[in-house]
Amino acid sequence: MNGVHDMGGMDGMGPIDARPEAALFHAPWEARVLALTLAAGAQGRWTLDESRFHRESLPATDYLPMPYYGRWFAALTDLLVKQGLISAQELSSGRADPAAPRATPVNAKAMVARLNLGGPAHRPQVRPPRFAVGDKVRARHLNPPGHTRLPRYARGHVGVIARLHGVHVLPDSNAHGRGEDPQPLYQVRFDACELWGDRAQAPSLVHLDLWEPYLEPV
Amino acid sequence: MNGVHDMGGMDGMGPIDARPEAALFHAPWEARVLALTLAAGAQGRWTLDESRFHRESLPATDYLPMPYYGRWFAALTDLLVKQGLISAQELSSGRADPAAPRATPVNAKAMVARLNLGGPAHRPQVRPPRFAVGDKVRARHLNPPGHTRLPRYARGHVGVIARLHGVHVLPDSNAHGRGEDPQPLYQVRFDACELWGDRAQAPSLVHLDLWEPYLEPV
Amino acid sequence: MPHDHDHPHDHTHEGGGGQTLPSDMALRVKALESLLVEKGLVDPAALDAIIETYERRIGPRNGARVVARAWTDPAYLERLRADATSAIAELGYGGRGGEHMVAVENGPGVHNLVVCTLCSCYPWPVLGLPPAWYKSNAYRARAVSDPRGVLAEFGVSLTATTEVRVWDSTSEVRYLVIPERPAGTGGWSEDDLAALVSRDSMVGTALIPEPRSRGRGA
Amino acid sequence: MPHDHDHPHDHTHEGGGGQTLPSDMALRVKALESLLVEKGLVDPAALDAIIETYERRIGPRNGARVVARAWTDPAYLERLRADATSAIAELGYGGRGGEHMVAVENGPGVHNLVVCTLCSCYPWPVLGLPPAWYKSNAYRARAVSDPRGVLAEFGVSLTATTEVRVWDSTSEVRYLVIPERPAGTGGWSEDDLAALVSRDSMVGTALIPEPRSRGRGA
Repeated sequence: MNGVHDMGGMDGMGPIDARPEAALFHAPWEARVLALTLAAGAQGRWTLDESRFHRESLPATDYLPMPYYGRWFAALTDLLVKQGLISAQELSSGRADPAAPRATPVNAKAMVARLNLGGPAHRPQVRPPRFAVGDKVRARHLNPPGHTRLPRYARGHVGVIARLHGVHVLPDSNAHGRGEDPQPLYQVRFDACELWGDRAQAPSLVHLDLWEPYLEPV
Repeated sequence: MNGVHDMGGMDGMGPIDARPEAALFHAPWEARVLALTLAAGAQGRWTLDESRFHRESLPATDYLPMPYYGRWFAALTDLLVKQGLISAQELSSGRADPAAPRATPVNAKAMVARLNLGGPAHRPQVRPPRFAVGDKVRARHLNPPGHTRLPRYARGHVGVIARLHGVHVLPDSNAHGRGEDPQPLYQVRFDACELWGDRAQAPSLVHLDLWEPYLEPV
Repeated sequence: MPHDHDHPHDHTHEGGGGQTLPSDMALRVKALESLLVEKGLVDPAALDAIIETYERRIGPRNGARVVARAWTDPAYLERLRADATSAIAELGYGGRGGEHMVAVENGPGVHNLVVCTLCSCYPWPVLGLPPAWYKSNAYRARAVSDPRGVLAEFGVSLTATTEVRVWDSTSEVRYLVIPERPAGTGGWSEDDLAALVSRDSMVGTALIPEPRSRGRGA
Repeated sequence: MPHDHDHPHDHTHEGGGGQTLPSDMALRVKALESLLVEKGLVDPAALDAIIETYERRIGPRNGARVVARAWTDPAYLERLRADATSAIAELGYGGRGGEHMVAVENGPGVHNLVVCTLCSCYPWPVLGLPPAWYKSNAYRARAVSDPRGVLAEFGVSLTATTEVRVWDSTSEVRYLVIPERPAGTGGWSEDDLAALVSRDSMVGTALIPEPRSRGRGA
């Protein structure tokens, strides 16, 4: 989707507050939102791609000013309701429906083990990749209404394959329950002048990791 | 500039409220902002292009949720201060500095005459236009940090010259006090499939008016 | 989009900006008006005259007269096609926001829709000030990429083969849609026809329904 | 940008959403946590364990150890270049957000900068959770188009001939910057070197200053 979350190259976002922060979280609720998101995610009812899609699907006027963990919280409640883990009624009342079944939570030890293990996104190669290191490619002018990891600022531009990362789960499919559809993932190097024209700061390169369906030969 | 004002093709902007409105203005202050903008503009201290640039330069988090005439008001105060017509001190106190010179306002009759007259943007042709009706052109991948009227959604795409509008003031120059730099202005027709790919709703065409420096031959 | 309910968010970006309620806007605008009047930059009578102009004198009745004339006078239609600015001026309409007019005609299998994705350009002399929906983020975002979806929200459904022509008002050229003359209006006077022509039909977000048969004067 | 002061605006889009203050967020999050615990979806001890993990166990000290090892052990550096995920796992780091690691090396005339324009992807196992600036709209927007401007806001100025290599984290691959080993550290222990390596230097928004000479143990 062409959302405001796709911020690369946007103007009007203001200066960066580069001052060192005092703490990892600005308020205790932020830490709880992080933990709730990871712990509820451990129920396995949605993928990381789906979770990202729900964050970026927040209304643009809400998304932009929202604090980071505010976006997480909003997307988490959406996912919980959408997946039927809680009902809208339970969300508004704050009380569990006595008639609803109880789930089994992931305990602390298992949760930490999951964090330590992670969830790799690479998959076995089933066919040879279409492009090789050094090939020139153009990022396609895609405009999918759903989730994608091809930023707008790269679309239509020509870069060079710098590295093959192997075969990875395709977010565009996985975010929408259409399966993992693993695809070769490439590191693509773009010259800043190609991306930004007169505004580019040479010498400067921008690298993106792009899946094969995002690319066409030049 | 790549601002949130450049909304064509953006997702996440919500549904359209297509209900008929009761009134032209939602509150009396909106009408006053319209009038103040036109009346202060009649002092001739900024161009329409400069005014538009100031509106789109509002911080993105402010711009998006702001009501329409709120944007006008914010840009107007910026322009008044920037051009030295009022001081920041006067703005915050609400009182004119007694030592500052007084201007001469445009009166009601002259103001209405100006509205009736308008301010045409066409200029004499000094050289033949580069493109002719029927030519294929590509909208350039420009990313100027300043004002432009080439939307992001058209950049890099191929269209056809549908009409020559004559020679018009170039906003990219005029918005920044760099003169009018008149350039041929073309109506360019794009197929929706070219702009939006799989998402396009054929049969559908999108037309934009684009100045010659925005275009390159295909 | 997975979203349609409200989300909590924290407008910390407002910083010390304080109140932003509509009542506060009224006070801020009043304060600026007082200041600009005191400094001789605007004449209160000119402000009133501007508002009077767009509340009473200039509005969609002007455009409706253009449409009705085009429907009834083939020579006028030809002049409108050749040079809409001059043809519209014949009826006494022109000036700010209408210096460069182009008329686009609906017909069998062709529907036109006007938008300004970058701000809210609109043909003031023939339609007056734009309605709220025309200025909304949602309309600006979606009219170019999802015109049929937008039209559906206005209750307009087109046949699948109808070509939708979208006009993005990126220059000072303004577009006026000439809707199709409804059946059953043969022999109607220009005044009666003009009364049928709605504002939205001249932007492209409405069709003109066939009038219910009713007793009419000769 | 002509803007740096506050602007009035009207968050009417909040509709009936009510309060959005941080104190309200705390209550909303607490309510959701209670509900999820009651429904058996999350275990409170697991929430505490997650927070404990990222507040105490996983943070930039991990990455600093990787950097110090790379500086002192050429064979390790080779393994890091060939397969950063495995080389980092040798030191015991890995898991969520670090399943696919790539190390990018600063050197004479080369500076690397990492960003995630689409959300806030960050190499958790080696750097912990991202700082607020990394997640900010401004950093995400500008790091790809204005890296030198961004670096300047962090107090980093590069020579004009230094090539800036920006890495946009669009996939599950995460990038770790290996900063240049400062002069004057010959013979330092891995522990002492690791203590020099700041979090920001491993994202690319800081350089490691040459240590002031000081008495050191053999």
